[in-house]
Amino acid sequence: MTDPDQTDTTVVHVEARLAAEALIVDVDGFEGPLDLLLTLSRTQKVDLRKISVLALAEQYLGFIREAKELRIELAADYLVMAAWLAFLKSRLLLPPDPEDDGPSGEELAAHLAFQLERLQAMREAAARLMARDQKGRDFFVRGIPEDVTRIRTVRYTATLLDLMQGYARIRTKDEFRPYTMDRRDVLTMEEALDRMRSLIGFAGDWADLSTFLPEGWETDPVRRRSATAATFAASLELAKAGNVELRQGESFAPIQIRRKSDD
Amino acid sequence: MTDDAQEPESLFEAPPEGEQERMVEAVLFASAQPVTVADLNARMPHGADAARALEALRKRYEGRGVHVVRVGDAWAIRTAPDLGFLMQKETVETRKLSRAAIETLAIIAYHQPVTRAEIEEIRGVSVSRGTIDQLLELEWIRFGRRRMTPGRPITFVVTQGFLDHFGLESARDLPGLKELRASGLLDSRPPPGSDEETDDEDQTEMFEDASEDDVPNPTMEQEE
Amino acid sequence: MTDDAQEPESLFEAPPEGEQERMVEAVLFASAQPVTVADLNARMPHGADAARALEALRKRYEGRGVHVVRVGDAWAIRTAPDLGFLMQKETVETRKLSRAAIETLAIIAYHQPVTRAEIEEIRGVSVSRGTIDQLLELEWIRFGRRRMTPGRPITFVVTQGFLDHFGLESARDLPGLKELRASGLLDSRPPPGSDEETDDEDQTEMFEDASEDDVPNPTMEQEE
Repeated sequence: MTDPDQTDTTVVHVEARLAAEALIVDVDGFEGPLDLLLTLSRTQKVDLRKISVLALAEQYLGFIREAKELRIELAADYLVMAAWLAFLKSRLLLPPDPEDDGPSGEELAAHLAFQLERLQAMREAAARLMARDQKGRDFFVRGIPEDVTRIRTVRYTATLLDLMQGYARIRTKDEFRPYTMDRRDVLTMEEALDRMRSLIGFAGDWADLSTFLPEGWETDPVRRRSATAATFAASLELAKAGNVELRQGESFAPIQIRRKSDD
Repeated sequence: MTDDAQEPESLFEAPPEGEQERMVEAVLFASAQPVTVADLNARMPHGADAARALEALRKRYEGRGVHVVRVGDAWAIRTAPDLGFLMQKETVETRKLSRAAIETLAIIAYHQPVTRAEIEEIRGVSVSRGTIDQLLELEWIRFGRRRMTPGRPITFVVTQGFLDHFGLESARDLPGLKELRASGLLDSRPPPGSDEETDDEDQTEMFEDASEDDVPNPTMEQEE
Repeated sequence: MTDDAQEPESLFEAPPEGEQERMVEAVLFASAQPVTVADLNARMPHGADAARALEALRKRYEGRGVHVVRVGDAWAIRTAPDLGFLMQKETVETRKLSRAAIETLAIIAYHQPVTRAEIEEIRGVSVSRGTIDQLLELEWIRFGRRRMTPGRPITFVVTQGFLDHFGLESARDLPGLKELRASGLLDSRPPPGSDEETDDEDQTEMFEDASEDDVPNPTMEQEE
């Protein structure tokens, strides 16, 4: 874009200075360099399509210069844009370098103009959007919505796997019980022996082995089983030692026990 | 409505009747509460007659999908009662059974017929009424015979519905502990000597039964 | 709708058209949210044609205090905008959107599906997380598909809630859309020269930023 408005440059420059002075106070009010460029471009008072990018670059660079003179801290992106516009300016002013295969100054300028035009268009679109009738402000929804009652049926389900894992959980819980706890229902032979030794003195006559079971162990089947075995083993031990005699009338008949007579 | 002929054309001229009806319609529609006639008049432009507009609106909605109805001394738009069925939506939600329910069900399946006290003994915790009720409601368990022991407690057994749901021919198809172990469902090794030890004669019986059927269980394979 | 003439009078006979219109009327009145045609058909008796009933209903409410409006693929009843002045009581004070949020919303609406980097490219500044969050929270925008470009950035699109709020039938009805399109301002036009040079460094960075954001967010994946 070799500038056709070259003659206006000085005028533009003055306007840009004025604009820059007005704008400088509020540099933070801009949403970045593109926003600033768009605002500056308005001083050209032309359709954005016909904007002089060269003039705009001048305006922007002027603005940055002013800001620096006033020692205003500029964000890095403003300075990056300034550097880029200075580059663009040189591209636009110098004859194209045949060695350089990068984009031409005109192409870069056209793209910047497009960006500005697009940003402007989006701002106008946003304004038009917000000017539309809005829900809750201009038109309204049902004030007493009759909510759809959901008749919710909950269907419970479980798989065979759940079932088996559940069962496994219960069973393994037992298996993991500390060993000492298992002994609650176990009568050891030592315990039975101690008990037999203290009781045998009174058993002068034949008595059923079952009567020697500790109290409370004869009703519960598990305890009865354990106590019977232990008492039987203890009585065998005592018989071996020659303290008692054992007899059984026939197979599966009750085993009987009595103290061996001293004679 | 006072119609002051003397009054010159002014800002206070009442809107045409059709317009008043539109206004009442919009206000009734958008209000979160039923609206009284007084309130309508207060909201509408000066000179409007809400009562009359309301009457016209009410007529207009006769036989429609929604009606203008009186609620106390206020008015509202409501769905026609005969269309209430459209306001219901049936949804079926599938939820997993709770752990307590699964365990209880498993015990019933493996030990049936089993009393509540026995279930509690096996689980080591008490079984809530709700858990049993839920399983009964699902029709996965039912009451069995009373046990011929003191107190004559009722027993529970699994139902045909249970077998159908779990794809079992009979409760005997349930894999035993050995199989559970073999299939990796039980990764614990039992302490030596405690193998399949049970607390109860019924259980032992039931349990041995189950593990005797140790033909590979196809259902179980599928489930994995 | 298939109308099987052979089929004898059955339970599935569609209700008369007037009745269908009443049904649609009742359902639309009952709901504060737009209702899709599919949802209407699902709720109405078998054989009903909600789309046709809707068209009749829409005509019936032309010029009334409430209107039948289309919102994307759904329908709703809304008060006529010219009667908004009656509704001060119902007005909800909406949070005032920032200029950045309004512009971002417009860019998403007109350029959708659009990535965050593209929004930033158009606005010339980076878009703060809060701006996007605010629009997401209002349910005016949602995540669209990922763009099939390096970094697979997520895109944003506007929602049905957006259409509903601004009284738009579809995103095609955005004001001035045709003109903008005709003038090429909605084209994605990459900066001249290839992407690796000059001012593109910023962009590349933005892209990387955006894709970093994307990775840990599982919601985005679900949205696809």
